[in-house]
Amino acid sequence: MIISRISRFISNFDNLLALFAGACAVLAVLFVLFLPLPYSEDQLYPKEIDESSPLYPYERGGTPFERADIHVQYPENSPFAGYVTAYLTPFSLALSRLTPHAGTTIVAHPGGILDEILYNTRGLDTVVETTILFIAFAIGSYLFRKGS
Amino acid sequence: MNELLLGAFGALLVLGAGATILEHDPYKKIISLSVLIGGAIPFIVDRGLLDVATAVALIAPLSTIFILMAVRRAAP
Amino acid sequence: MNPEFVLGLFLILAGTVSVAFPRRKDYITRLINLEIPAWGLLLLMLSYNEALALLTFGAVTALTVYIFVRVIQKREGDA
Amino acid sequence: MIGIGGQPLFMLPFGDIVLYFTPFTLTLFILALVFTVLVIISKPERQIDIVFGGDAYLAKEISISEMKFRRFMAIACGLASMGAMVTGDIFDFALFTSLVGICNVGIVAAVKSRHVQNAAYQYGLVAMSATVPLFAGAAIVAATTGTLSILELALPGATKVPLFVKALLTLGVMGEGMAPFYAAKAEMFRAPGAPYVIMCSLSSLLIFLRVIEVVLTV
Amino acid sequence: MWNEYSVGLALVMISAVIGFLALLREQDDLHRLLIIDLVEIPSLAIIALLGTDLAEALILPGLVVGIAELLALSQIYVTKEGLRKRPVRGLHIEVVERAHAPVIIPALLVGYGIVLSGFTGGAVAALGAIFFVISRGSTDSYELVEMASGIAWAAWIASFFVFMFFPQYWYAGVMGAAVGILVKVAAKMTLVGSMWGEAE
Amino acid sequence: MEVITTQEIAILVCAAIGVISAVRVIAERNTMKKLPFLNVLSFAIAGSLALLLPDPLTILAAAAYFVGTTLESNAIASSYAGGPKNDE
Repeated sequence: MIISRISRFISNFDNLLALFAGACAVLAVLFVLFLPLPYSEDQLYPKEIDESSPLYPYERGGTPFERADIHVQYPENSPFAGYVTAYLTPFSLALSRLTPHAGTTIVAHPGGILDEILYNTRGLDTVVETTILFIAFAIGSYLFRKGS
Repeated sequence: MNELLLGAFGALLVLGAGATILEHDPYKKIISLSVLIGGAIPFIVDRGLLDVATAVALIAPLSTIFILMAVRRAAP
Repeated sequence: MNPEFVLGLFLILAGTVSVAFPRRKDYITRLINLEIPAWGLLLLMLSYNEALALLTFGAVTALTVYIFVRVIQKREGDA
Repeated sequence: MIGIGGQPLFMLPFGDIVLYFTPFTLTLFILALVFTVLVIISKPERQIDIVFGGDAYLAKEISISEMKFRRFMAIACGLASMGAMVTGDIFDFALFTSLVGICNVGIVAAVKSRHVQNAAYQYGLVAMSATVPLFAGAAIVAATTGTLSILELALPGATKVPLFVKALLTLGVMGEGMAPFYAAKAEMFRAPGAPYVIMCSLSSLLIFLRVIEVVLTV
Repeated sequence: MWNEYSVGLALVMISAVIGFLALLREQDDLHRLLIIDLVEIPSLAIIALLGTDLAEALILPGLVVGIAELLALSQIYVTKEGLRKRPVRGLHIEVVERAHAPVIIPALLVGYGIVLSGFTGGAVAALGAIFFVISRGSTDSYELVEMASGIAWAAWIASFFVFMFFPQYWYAGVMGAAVGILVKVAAKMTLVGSMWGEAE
Repeated sequence: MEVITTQEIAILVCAAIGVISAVRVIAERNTMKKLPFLNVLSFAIAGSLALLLPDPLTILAAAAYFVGTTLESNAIASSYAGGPKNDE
């Protein structure tokens, strides 16, 4: 019977990955056939590039301890959104005066648009994601120390 | 970056990638890979992201050295 | 479409083919070939000016290589 | 908001990510909550092998640390499914779903039997490859509609998400929730610790019900 | 209609198909793990094609999820194949062992990582620490590093609640979150480095 | 034909040396003989990096690239020379 053969195929779990990969491949092929997709122009957190700014490519406006204007989904839920974007630590302020080519270091230092998104407006993402790291590491460390 | 330079560094990228794919010996593959890296770093510098270029230029050799640790075992 | 975009997509495609169907099928070949699509993705991120993601991706790729090297050494080492 | 979920009863905003409780999601949330509490308070079963053809039986020895670890994983899995039930953001849902997947791997992988660990490894591979359609689907939703919030996408005037993107999301959740296939193999249930293994199946069922709601709503 | 986004999406999806086809035919377990690491690249590329700041904020979690699952699965593989007891050779390259490079480069990377803070800083600092560990022998303060990472995680959760419920103290939130995530990611990844050999 | 400045000539020469040495690296069949050409390549790339953007930080980037590739090729050479022998 075909059904019993299928069930035997599925019950061997070495084959399940192949099954899933096949499904993904088929779906991706269909996806390519149904392109192109429209790209919505009204995006959240759009970026504009100002090559002359010392914060290039992360110049998003605002002065420290003032609010920068960013396009968030629910402005009423994060009343203080924009302050982190505009903030520069003393170190990054000095760096921005020193050289115009260190924008990435400045934005990665506390304060900046990505800290705004990752910690403030979409903070729950980061909670879940550090939890995944924690759980995965707990599995690895448990097996490393007490495995069979 | 003008067209000539773009062509030169693009040629480095394509040559490095092709040689990395086609070689058999792991050492030769790693050497070709560093040709590819040499073609990629100027693109980062050309955009003016100098801090990123510095960090990537320091990180890329570490990755190669990690690979070398495994290659030793595979060598005859 | 700037040159980084085109070159990045080319490297991703070529690298994917080379990892998926390598000339010599062993772990080291695949591990080295994995670097090619990684550099392709790096150039793709560069074409969109995603510098911070690029930096993180570089560091995480090196860590990935490290984890794989550990497993491959254990796999191929003598008992 | 129209959809099978019903009107949201109340919302819990965390910045751009709004948790919302409709009658549907609230039911699933309470289910996950009850089961998590059950895992916390219950004592794991002690498995007994009866020697065939005789009166002798022996209780399998399970180390305390293994039980503690699996209980920890089961609680984390319950919390993750609770989050996945009520989150109102597609990327956040994808992250919670992959957290459920990795917790399921953890529940199974702690068992000290080579066969079970092989199953855990294969399931882990499926769960890891399932993150590809999940994250890709979430990113394409953001690109085509310009938003990730399910509440915004459910508004009547919003841009509709293309059908194939919904299929990508569903396929990803199916991959993460494949644990019951592995548990169906009898070996998995012979592994001791009943409430924890059932947590795998329950969380898979819950995230699957939730993704159907999401796909029908957006 | 065939804008840059659609062209990129089509080519990246084709490479994902190639990766999945290879996964379909592969039987060996470690090769499967390598190919899954390959198909993560198209998924990150699809996020990168979004091109806004949101794309970057989605790439960072995607990257960390990928490496976390890879870490767990590689350890499950080692345990399942019974390879735990096998010795692993370290780095025996004279240039690396004898020269000053293994001290200077990790020092630079760790310092730069602390300046960067957040995920990026964690990954960069951890890379430096791992390079130092494998070129100079292993560490043994396993529990201490683990505890530091746990405390850092708690600090990050506290900062999250500061952002959500006391947004006027956003400054404290930013500092706590940046330091917390830096220490957490760096500590976790450094522990990978000390997991090199075998358990004591 | 626009005017080419001295700096552009210098950087074009560097890039041309880079491409030629890359071709030599790939055409050479002996692994040990590949490495000198790799060094030439990294010299050329570091030079063109320093000339691409006139800024003090560019020198730092070029220095980092040069240090990195030197370390890498030394590691390859030492591993290739000493690696297989240690196994015997």
